[in-house]
Amino acid sequence: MYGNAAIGEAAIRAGCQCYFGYPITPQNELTEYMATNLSRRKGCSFVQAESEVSAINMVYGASLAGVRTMTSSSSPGISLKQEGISYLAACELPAVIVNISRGGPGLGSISAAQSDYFQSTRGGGHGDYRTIVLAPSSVQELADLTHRAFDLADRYRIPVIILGDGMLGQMMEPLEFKYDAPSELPVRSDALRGAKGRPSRIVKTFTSRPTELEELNWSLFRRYRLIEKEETTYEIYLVEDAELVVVAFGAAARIAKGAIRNARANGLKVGMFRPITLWPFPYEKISELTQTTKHFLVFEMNMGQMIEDVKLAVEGKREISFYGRPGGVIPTPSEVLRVITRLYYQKGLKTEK
Amino acid sequence: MYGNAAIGEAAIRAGCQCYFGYPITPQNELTEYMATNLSRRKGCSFVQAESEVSAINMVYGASLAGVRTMTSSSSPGISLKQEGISYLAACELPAVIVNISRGGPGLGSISAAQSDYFQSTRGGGHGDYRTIVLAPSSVQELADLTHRAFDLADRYRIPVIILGDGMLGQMMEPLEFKYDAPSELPVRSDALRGAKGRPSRIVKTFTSRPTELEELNWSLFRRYRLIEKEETTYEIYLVEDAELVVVAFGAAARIAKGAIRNARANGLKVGMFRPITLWPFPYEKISELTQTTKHFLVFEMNMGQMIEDVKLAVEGKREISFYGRPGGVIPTPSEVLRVITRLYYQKGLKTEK
Amino acid sequence: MKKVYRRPKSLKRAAFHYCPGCGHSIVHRLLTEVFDEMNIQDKVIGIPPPGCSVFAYHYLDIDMAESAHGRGAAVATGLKRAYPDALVFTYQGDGDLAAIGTAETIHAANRGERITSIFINNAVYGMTGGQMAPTTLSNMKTTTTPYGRDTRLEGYPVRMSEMVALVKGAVYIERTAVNSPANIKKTKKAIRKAFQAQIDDLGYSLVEILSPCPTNWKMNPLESWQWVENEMTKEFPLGLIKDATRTKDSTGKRDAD
Amino acid sequence: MKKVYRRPKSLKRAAFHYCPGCGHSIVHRLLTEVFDEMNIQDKVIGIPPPGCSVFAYHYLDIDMAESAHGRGAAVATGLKRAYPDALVFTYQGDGDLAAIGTAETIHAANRGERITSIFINNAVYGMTGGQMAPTTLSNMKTTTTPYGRDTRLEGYPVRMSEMVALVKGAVYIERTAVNSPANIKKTKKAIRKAFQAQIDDLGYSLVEILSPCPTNWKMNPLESWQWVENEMTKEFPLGLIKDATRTKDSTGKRDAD
Amino acid sequence: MLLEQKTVLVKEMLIKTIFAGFGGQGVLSMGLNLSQAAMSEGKHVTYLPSYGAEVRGGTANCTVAISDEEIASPVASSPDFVVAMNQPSLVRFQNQIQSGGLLFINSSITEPVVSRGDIEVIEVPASDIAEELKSPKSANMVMMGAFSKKTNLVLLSTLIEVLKNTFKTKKMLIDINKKALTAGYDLF
Amino acid sequence: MLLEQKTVLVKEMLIKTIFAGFGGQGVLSMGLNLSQAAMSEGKHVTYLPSYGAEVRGGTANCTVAISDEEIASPVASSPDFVVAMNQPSLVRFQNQIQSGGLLFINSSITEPVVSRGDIEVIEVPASDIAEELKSPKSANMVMMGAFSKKTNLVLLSTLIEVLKNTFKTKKMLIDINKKALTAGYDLF
Amino acid sequence: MKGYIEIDQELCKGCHICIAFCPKDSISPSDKLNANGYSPVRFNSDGDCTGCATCAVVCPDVVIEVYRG
Amino acid sequence: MKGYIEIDQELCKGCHICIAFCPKDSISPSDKLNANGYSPVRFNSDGDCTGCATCAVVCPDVVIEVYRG
Ligand SMILES: Cc1ncc(C[n+]2csc(CCOP(=O)(O)OP(=O)(O)O)c2C)c(N)n1
Ligand SMILES: Cc1ncc(C[n+]2csc(CCOP(=O)(O)OP(=O)(O)O)c2C)c(N)n1
Ligand code: SF4
Ligand code: SF4
Ligand code: SF4
Ligand code: SF4
Ligand code: SF4
Ligand code: SF4
Ligand SMILES: [Mg+2]
Ligand SMILES: [Mg+2]
Repeated sequence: MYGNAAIGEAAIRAGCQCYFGYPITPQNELTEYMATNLSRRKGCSFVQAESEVSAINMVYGASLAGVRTMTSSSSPGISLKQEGISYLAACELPAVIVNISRGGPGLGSISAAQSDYFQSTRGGGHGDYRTIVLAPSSVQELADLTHRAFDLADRYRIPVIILGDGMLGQMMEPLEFKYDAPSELPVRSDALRGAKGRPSRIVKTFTSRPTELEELNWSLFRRYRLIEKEETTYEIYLVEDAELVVVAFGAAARIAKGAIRNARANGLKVGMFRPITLWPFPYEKISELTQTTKHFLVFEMNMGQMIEDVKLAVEGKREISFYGRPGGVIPTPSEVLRVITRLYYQKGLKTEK
Repeated sequence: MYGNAAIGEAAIRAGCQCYFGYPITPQNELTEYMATNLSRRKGCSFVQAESEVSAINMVYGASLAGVRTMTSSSSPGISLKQEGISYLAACELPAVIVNISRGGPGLGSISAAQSDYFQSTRGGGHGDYRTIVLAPSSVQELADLTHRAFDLADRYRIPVIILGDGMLGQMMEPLEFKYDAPSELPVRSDALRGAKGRPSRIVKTFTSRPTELEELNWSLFRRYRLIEKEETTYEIYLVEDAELVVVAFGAAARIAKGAIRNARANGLKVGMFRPITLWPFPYEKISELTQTTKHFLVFEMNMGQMIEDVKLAVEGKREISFYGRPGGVIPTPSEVLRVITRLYYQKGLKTEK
Repeated sequence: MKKVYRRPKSLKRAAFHYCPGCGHSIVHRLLTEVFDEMNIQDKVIGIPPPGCSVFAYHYLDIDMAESAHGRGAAVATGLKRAYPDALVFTYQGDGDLAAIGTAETIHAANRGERITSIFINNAVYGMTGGQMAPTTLSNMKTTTTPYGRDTRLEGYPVRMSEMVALVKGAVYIERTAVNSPANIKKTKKAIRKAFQAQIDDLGYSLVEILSPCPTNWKMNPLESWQWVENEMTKEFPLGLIKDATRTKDSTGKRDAD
Repeated sequence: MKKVYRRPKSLKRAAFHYCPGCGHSIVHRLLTEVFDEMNIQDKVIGIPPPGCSVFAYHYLDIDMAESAHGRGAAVATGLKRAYPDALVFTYQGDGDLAAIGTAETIHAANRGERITSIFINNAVYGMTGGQMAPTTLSNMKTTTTPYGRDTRLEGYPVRMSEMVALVKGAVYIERTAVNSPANIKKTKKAIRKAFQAQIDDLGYSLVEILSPCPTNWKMNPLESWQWVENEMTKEFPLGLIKDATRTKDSTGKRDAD
Repeated sequence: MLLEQKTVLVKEMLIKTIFAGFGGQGVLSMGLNLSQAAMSEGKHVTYLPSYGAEVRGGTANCTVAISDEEIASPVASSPDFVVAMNQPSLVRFQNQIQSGGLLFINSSITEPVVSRGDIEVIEVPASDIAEELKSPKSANMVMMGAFSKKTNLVLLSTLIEVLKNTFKTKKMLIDINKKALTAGYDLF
Repeated sequence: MLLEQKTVLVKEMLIKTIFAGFGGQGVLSMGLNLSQAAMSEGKHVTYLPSYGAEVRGGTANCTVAISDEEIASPVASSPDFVVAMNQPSLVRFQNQIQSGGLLFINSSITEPVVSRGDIEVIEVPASDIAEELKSPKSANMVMMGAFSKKTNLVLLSTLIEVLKNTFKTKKMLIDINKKALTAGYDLF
Repeated sequence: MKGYIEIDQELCKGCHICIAFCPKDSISPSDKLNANGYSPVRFNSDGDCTGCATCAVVCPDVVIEVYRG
Repeated sequence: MKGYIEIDQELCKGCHICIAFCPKDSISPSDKLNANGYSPVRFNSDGDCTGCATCAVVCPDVVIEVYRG
């Protein structure tokens, strides 16, 4: 199954009831999967919106009604959704937003890139808010993290972004779904469904009293602290004895892994650290690694964005190098291996005896 | 003159020929100033667009034609402009974008806040790009930096963001303009104005060859490095002997200054560091300060955004504390003084003998 | 003596924040009268806009959620699709519905979303201080047309209702005003019909209401009510613009025109 | 013998990337023929969209700049306001102009921007692989309407030109097709008239062109040309939709309708 | 303790005033007048009006800060002086005034029910006096006259100069407002 | 030097193939068939089609990676095998092939002008044979047969199993494609 | 007197719309101010109010209740 | 022969639109492939082409030049 379809099927199995999307390459297969498979499900709804702006606001509407809902797009379309995402975050409305990102800036290229890291993790929209950001690196994980995204969104009443890329969205890999579609679609208890038998409800942020808005911000951030504590996720690979740790996420991480396997075969003690949640970012674990690792290589398919988070974690305790290819160029494992090897010897790191 | 009007007048004196805007509080006086004073100038144009999305794309169009052009908005409207800003950056088109920001996220409050720091400095749009971000802290500086913004935009063919806030936009202060309006409006030589007497020109980023887009990214970043080298600007205030340095920008910085004056009167050795360019951020100077300063207090009218840049600069060498009020709450100098005083004694810093 | 007029049940006991003579609060009252009469207070969900009516939820005693500027029709679409049993309406200003929300409105109407839009046309951006709206009359002065709207540069008053009437999913569109007892009564009737079209599952309904904004028009309340009559209705003629509720059966299979 | 047909001068010598039988390249050719005949090649600036025609600048030998999806009319507005001596046109697909660009198009038209829009209606999103467009016919299968466009859920084919014709700033609107020699010639005439309206400083002009997309319609080229005739023109009748170029003088003072 | 004193010392150089009233009472003009007068006397000045939704309720206010030094914040959470032209303003702002501050009340239309003893309340029948001067609109200038006398923040003559500038072309308005200013000034 | 050798060693477990041709030639099906066959033989597999604007030109390609271990990248910048069903594909991909790799050419419509000596070129008159089988559309399966024989990547029988699954309901198609596969297999 | 009305003096905004539309001149302006700074109108009990409710229909602030009978 | 046409064999995409619209049956399909994988059409010089240019008007790829005289 294609990565894009895997997300769609996983969403349906997670009880996603409403999907709103707008075509854009390289995520069209997801929109099309939902058109084919969600539109005819009982109680479910698929709408091709007139724009990405519309789609995110439809998601907002469906989330108001308490159902699991989702939209997907690619980089330029995600930019258009920023205002809507800020509203979702502000109104504490769960939603899943998939970014199968591509080369930028501008219209860019439709090839895979990771240049939307800042946009996803720092909030491309206005105001102090955060969204959970999940970065899968295989088709299996696209499916698994989609399921997790819906759970997290509901548990913390927060928008969750799945940051994939054109390579993951377009490729096919063996895949197993771990859940069946629920027989009954979930509805949140705080839904707006008419004030029957209860006082009327209001969902809003606007206020003429800044202190009220400040309180909202504080309450959001208390929840964010909780999420940081509970939900930070990462993968480590051969880091125990590693002199050099490559930090990479998503597609770049699987490429790096290939390079590392070869580096190990060559006797280089290289490991990998892969953040699975880009927010909350696993600062602590990286900070821990500074005790055993001599050098870090951050490898991204962009000009260097996650590297700031790595720097924040490392706090100057170890040197950090960067290797990046932006614009939709997909580096090869052997290219990364060359980088690792050169760096390894430059920095005089110890090889396997 | 109101802060908002000061920006408008400065823009006109900088030779701004086209303004495109859409109403939103607290920046309406700027739009209205341009309606009144630009619309009737010879060769100039004022358009109230049908939305912020439209306005930024009109700016893109006017910049194609080689003229000095500008748009303004406030937080939610700036979110809507993110796609357009990414296109401007990608196509290397100069433009000035004013954000008189307000409390967020969501519809938020119309009071002054600084919660759009990440959005401005990390690129709320898609792709690897940067915009110069200028943060004025007085009405005089609103005018001065507006002028500088147009110059920088043209010199580096880059969009420049002026990040103000509702307090600066709404307040009135003595003000002097340092330039007269030019008698002839400037036109860039690379303008699209019809292929008369030269080969036809294309402005675009889209490509099916990622390496082409990669090259664009590299060339942008070479320019960004140059900007970092040449244009980083900041203000320091009583830092020479300071045990504690408050780092603040924009409106927060002037509030902090008031507090610091009082703190000094009380014998506390407190200074202030104010980045004027938020991007490029003055990492180096702060890094230098770590040699003399014991402790940093980052003070922002948000939940903590610039603090990441301060951390990146300090690299764990000194402790950093944070004080922030989000949502449009405007802290008072005496409140900040209390924070400074408490912190000062907590950290056991030395007072004036 | 018998009480023959009292506050509607669905209207909360709060003082309106609107300016004296403003039409918004009249429309609020009419909405709640309709809710009471149709007994739908507990089924209705309202989407107020950024705009002078942003605080509508302080007055209407029903479920409500704020929307981003111009996106009411998209938010209502999502809500209605997720929960079709609700009666969903947007409340939108002319800046909201006819400028930034043009695309959302036209396409929700075209899809025949079973929602209702209450569209307050006061010829200006009220909330933000009186800027030009798409519906601002020719030569009218506003803060962004300080010399009067110059149609050569700033365009013409947009007749959004007529435009929306062209799409087939829109089944009921009427333009009314709240500047006289008779017009107010007609407005109420139109609101009722619009909700009925939604209840009957026919498609999109829209009531455009010409509404005085004395503050930004710089008139006293009565002058502003008269100005609606004497100036606005010339550009925006009152009356039924489209009614396909009878030719369209509830399966929606038959076309609306 | 005399050469009676040769490649237009303004058309670059590049191989089109379009599918066999596609209408885009015909329109490109017609544009360049008009540029040559009107001798405006060095005054024209074109704004191509994201869409199959994103690479139009590889073919038209004029100044061109890409625009964000749907924002052609806004970009053209900015460009024309900044440099009124240019002749500015947007080239837009039906997804671009009639979905995401609805608001930009209507409001640029309403302001009477002196620009021209060439609107390629091929009833699908071509570039992205054949999804439903606002203009997709009822019951038509696309990749996002795999069971056929269900008008009850997905709305009706939108007649954008008729809608734009309602605003006064639009002075010339015609719908043509590029599926036969006669229609192709009419299309060229319409394009010429549209640019003439701009040269005469009258207002906004729009030519909607029904254009075959054999690939996404899953037909061979000839079938697709016939389908334009037999199916599309039923929903989108060809002909002049609005011509206010004669009633409007160039000061723009007189109203267009 | 020492700390507190020093703080107050420094603060004395900075005076913040809030003017508040109904939309039509010209409270923003009062603030503007004071600002311009202070500026022309060579002071640092900031002026900050209320804006946006706040305006909708029919009330308005503005804050003027005057100092010999750079002004940190144009906002006054505890103003030195408050001028309340109507009842709601009185209610809203009286508790914010700094201890030892002055509260000016338009006593013609406001009941001076003030609940604290650490401020001085100055009753100015501004509307009545303006009425007497046959110029009900200049109640604000009557108040400004009284304000200038009691606070000594700026000279009456400077205020009059500013007026002349503001109404450059409208001689009649200058005269009537000057009269109002003087009437207020001479009250005390 | 040692380093290089080791690298090659590890890489041998990973085989990447690019299938390329005109839109109508069924190159994506070839890739899908191979992928499914390899999967059912218990291998790690990734399949990556070309997409988007690339498709517009009338050509298509896809990449299949097969390995005993996790696959790092589904992209092949230097594939082990290339199957070129037409001339433009041959031109585009022949220089990318890994030294020692195999290049399959649909020799019925392609001129095997190959400019390097470090790869093996296998000419398969796939279109002609398919024509002979009266099924011009199954040239791709003829090629797959030859590919499976020459590369030994997957068993012919597995490919046939996959076919059966793909065309579950269309018995006729199974037969004809099976015939084509076998004809290609038996060529060498 | 066939009817009478009650006007909430605190919430009336003194817009005088009711005065303009009352067919019986039964409502008059006042110049006292309420806490919100508006001059609420008052009912003329000596007029001939018919309880027609026109005033309530037009009152933007819904501050009039009408009695008839 | 009143006219003739030249067809760029490398750029023709074999869409056969010209064949459908030529009033004189002067264009025929072919089955040779060009480098882009399309089968370009060819001119029947033995037909009675009038040089009417209809084929050029409809050709989507602008690969026909027409001669008459
Ligand atoms: C994205 C965005 N842009 C602008 C605004 C500012 N804004 C708030 S309301 C409004 C328009 C008000 O006019 P209208 O819709 O006509 O409503 P009215 O106040 O006249 O009832 C605007 C532009 C906003 N909140 N969000
Ligand atoms: C903001 C944004 N959303 C979506 C896209 C993806 N996209 C590119 S072209 C296109 C539409 C193509 O359809 P149309 O406008 O009808 O042109 P056609 O290809 O049919 O000529 C879309 C949705 C994009 N580039 N940018
Ligand atoms: S500004 Fe106009 S629309 Fe807004 S409340 Fe006042 S009168 Fe009503
Ligand atoms: S997909 Fe359709 S519109 Fe696009 S080039 Fe092919 S035929 Fe033309
Ligand atoms: S009920 Fe009728 S008559 Fe009585 S006060 Fe009201 S409008 Fe006048
Ligand atoms: S209409 Fe209502 S608010 Fe206005 S004056 Fe009459 S009672 Fe008061
Ligand atoms: S010129 Fe006319 S007759 Fe000759 S080939 Fe072309 S269409 Fe046929
Ligand atoms: S119409 Fe043109 S491209 Fe098509 S077959 Fe004829 S010559 Fe070739
Ligand atoms: Mg309005
Ligand atoms: Mg299309």
